[in-house]
Amino acid sequence: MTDQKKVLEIIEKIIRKIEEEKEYLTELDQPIGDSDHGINMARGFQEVEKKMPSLEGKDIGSVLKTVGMTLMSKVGGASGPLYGSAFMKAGMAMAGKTEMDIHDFLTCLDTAIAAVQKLGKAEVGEATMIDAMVPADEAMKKALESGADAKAVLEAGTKASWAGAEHTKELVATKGRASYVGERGIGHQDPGATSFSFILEVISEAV
Amino acid sequence: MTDQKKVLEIIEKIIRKIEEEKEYLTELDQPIGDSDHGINMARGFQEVEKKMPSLEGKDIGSVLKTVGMTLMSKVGGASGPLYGSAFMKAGMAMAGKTEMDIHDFLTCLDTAIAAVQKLGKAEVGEATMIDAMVPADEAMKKALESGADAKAVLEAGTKASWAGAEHTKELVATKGRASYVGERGIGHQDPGATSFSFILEVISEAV
Amino acid sequence: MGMKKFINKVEDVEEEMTKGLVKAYPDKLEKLDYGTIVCRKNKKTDKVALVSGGGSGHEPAHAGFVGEGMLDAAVAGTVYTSPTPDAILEGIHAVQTEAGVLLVVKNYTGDVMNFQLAEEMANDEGIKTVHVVTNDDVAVENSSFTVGRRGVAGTIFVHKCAGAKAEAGGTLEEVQAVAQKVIDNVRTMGAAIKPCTVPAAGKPGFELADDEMEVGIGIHGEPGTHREKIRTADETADLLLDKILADIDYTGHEVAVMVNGSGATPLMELYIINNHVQDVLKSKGIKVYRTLVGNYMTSIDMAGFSISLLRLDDELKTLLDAKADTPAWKEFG
Amino acid sequence: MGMKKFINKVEDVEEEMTKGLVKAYPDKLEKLDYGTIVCRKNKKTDKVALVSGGGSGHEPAHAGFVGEGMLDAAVAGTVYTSPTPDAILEGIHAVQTEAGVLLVVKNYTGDVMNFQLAEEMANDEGIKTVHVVTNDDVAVENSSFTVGRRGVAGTIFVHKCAGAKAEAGGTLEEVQAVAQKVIDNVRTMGAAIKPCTVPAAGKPGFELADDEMEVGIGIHGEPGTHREKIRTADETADLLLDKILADIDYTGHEVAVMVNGSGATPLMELYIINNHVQDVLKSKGIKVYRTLVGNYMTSIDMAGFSISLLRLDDELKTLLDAKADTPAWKEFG
Ligand SMILES: Nc1ncnc2c1ncn2[C@@H]1O[C@H](COP(=O)(O)OP(=O)(O)O)[C@@H](O)[C@H]1O
Ligand SMILES: Nc1ncnc2c1ncn2[C@@H]1O[C@H](COP(=O)(O)OP(=O)(O)O)[C@@H](O)[C@H]1O
Ligand SMILES: [Mg+2]
Ligand SMILES: [Mg+2]
Ligand SMILES: [Mg+2]
Ligand SMILES: [Mg+2]
Repeated sequence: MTDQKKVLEIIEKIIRKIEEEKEYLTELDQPIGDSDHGINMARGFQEVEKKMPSLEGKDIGSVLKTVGMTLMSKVGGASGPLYGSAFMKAGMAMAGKTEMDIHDFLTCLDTAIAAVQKLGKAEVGEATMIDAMVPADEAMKKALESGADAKAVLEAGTKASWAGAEHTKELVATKGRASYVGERGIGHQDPGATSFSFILEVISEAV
Repeated sequence: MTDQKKVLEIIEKIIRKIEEEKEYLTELDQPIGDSDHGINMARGFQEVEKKMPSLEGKDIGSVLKTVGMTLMSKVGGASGPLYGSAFMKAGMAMAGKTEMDIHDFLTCLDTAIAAVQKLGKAEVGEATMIDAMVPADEAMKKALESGADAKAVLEAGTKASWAGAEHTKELVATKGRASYVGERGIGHQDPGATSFSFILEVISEAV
Repeated sequence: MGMKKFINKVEDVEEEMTKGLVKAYPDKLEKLDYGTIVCRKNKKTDKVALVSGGGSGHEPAHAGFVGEGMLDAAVAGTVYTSPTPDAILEGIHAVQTEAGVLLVVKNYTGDVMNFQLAEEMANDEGIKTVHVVTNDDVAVENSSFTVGRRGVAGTIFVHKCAGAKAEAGGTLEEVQAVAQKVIDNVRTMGAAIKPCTVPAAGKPGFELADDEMEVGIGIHGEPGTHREKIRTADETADLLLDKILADIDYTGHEVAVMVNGSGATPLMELYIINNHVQDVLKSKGIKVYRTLVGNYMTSIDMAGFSISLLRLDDELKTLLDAKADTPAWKEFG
Repeated sequence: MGMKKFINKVEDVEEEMTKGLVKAYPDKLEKLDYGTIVCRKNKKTDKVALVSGGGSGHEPAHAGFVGEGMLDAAVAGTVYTSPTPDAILEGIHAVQTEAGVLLVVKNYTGDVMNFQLAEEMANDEGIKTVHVVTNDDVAVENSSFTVGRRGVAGTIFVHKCAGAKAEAGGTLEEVQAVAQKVIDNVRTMGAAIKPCTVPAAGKPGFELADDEMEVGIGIHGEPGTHREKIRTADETADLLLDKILADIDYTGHEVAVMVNGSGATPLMELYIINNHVQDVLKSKGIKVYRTLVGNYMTSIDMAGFSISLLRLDDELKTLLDAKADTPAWKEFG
């Protein structure tokens, strides 16, 4: 599916995507949060950008771990430790690898979800990034079972991720800062579920 | 010209005039001062209003002294002690009187000007109430010499007072708060010269 | 309206303000090179160390409470964003002692997770580290299905009392217990009439009509529980006090009162609010032991205020009265 | 935008805020029934009494500086309006001693005249009363043809040093001399980016475009010396510092610095400004002995700041360091 070089290319694209969507993600965080999700994510990925030269030729596991540690130490807030540990744990699962296939990708996603849930304790339906991650994971597994190829699997996952993000509009958040606004959060899409969907979309388009 | 009852009537009219012009006087104080001249004057004359019942039947000197002491203890700022001592000193000059003629009125005004200048040290041309008071005083004396009656004298005074107030627009203030804005004060009419002109106008119309 | 602030570059706000604070008190405070971390100089090495922090934008919190009798280190993130685990660990490293380290964390998902990760790392290194989570904001329902109440201005009372206990030589368990006692006994609620502007965002976090106020506001410009027509100072204070007094029973207790400004609220208004708060408490037979009026836990340039009431016992009274020498804790009265 | 404030009735602002202040510190302060006058409780009867005041709207000034080592009484007028002679006299009556009374007056026509009338009345009654007039604002040209410079934030240093001298038993002449020494050695200048709203006026005292600032601003929302495009914090601080440093020679002297907020300026910005002020002074070889950053002399809810520099000698250093126990003077550093 993708080798180490391709992984670096994809990360470059994610960096650019987050930069492009910085304002939009921040705006999503306004009615239900503290208007900083895009700013936080962009700050983290700008730092990842600086690390890129040092990642040339490193194995995929190391690359993902570095991304995770960078996000962990630069993003802060709720999304920092969540995305940070998601990438870090995925990197550990990919230790030493220089190539990854769609099965490896699903391992990464499973590991990331476990990491996010270990720290954040959110289940599906609490209006967090988990509401994009878990449906994406399920849709991809289903697509894989039905014999789809990597590209199709990723597309199915992206579609489910966006649907999940979209669905957060109907939910009353019970985790994260959005939980404070209660019913007033209805109608607003979760920023974290949105940023995850953008990331998955970039991956899906790049493969 | 006027008896004790008439004096009380005129004071009632001054109270109402100041109330009516409160906003205008405050606005004049905005570009060159601290936006409070109308508020200050109205606060003082509202208190005078409360004292009115107790002034029934008192001699003119006592009436003016009470007005002065009330302004002195209620207005504050620059205009408080100035108008306060002006009325107080005028009251002392009218001690025991139950009637006053135009000569008495001019004595009052002379005394008031002296009181304002003793405290405030302003000369003509410094863009203060003095620039209305002194021209009014001079015009009235001139009119009186030329044989005009009380009404005509007061009208001449009022006209000169307004002209003096108007003229403050061309001056750079060197006394009071307006002096801080220097050249920027040009084009703006002095609030104190304006409030004095209103008072004189009320008297002139009532006699 | 666009953003009007006395700042230089938006990216430098946190660094420059931390330096500006430390330069005002060079003998007593120091800034670590690693991020926006302020530590007490000449710290006692035999007492429990207190470390707190959170996003920037709450000045004087938390760095303004670093000093004798309060915090040993304050770790600030970027504006309204929890600091990262590595920065918190750096703060722990700078002030840790044999007696242990207490982390005072405000209850926000981000803060809790980042401090938790730092605590795990510190313990892994053999630094005895524990934490408490403050959650005094009664605007938010406290339910086991949600993340619970937010930590707001009442946190300052935790710094003060736990700090005094540590300064007096309390063990880590004792200091943590005092902190928890304050948390259990302090309640806060706030309202705002003008939003705040995060420098990096460049525009206000929410919009309010000329006649509206946001009730139950948080300290990050996040929306409150609801919006309503602006009321008088007394009525607004009543609204908040009612919720606070309904949450725990204050009758028969002495209390400490904090009337806290959000950053752009003039003292004039805070005093007017305090005037009414004191009258209401008196009328309810609640005796006030000590009152604080001022900017303690702000939201940059928001115009708003919060009221905190801390239920006291003899221990907390003594700890509240103990000497504290920090930029922002003012002892008077 | 209309007026948005946490107040009750506009007419009650001064009375309620004075009560609110005193109720926060009931053991140390009292309010006289006659107007908005705050006096120190348990005052020393054998020392020179210090009385200051002016219009309201500068909170914490002046009532926040009443207490041990600073003022004995603060007499406040309505917002931005000098108190009247009878009120000032009442304040003098409440705290006068055999040692005499020093009036600390800010240089505004209104204040000067009202305090002068009160001083005359006090002296007529046999109360030994003298005054000093503060005039630290270098924005205003000091010429014998004008009313001279305005008294602004530097006044707080007069309260502090003269207050300490009085507390230490100085005679009336000595206390007045110290006050005058501070006046001769302190200079201030300010700038603002958002105007203030006098409650009774209901709308801002001036308008500023989104990209404008008012330089040389006074403390009553009165216009400054000029208006210009908003600059960075550092550039704005330079602008003010240049004028201050050009006015008297600070080289070779140690100084006290005050970075004073106008009421709605967040501490974040004041710290950023201080960061630069300290750097500039260092680069010029001017040693900073003590720094104050915060709201000392405000203009209700104006967003602005001023910088004050006080040239020190050994006597002033000692007096600055002496204990002061008041709501708003914070000793730290
Ligand atoms: N407990 C949690 N579990 C999973 N995701 C969470 C949790 N809490 C918050 N989030 C995610 O984090 C996002 C907010 O991130 P961000 O705005 O960067 O942090 P903060 O809320 O600290 O300002 C939310 O939109 C949500 O998707
Ligand atoms: N030294 C002075 N002599 C005469 N009149 C003065 C003097 N200083 C100020 N005034 C008058 O006082 C007016 C301002 O009054 P007011 O606004 O009520 O007081 P303040 O300036 O204290 O706010 C000015 O418009 C001016 O006419
Ligand atoms: Mg956020
Ligand atoms: Mg005025
Ligand atoms: Mg945040
Ligand atoms: Mg005035």
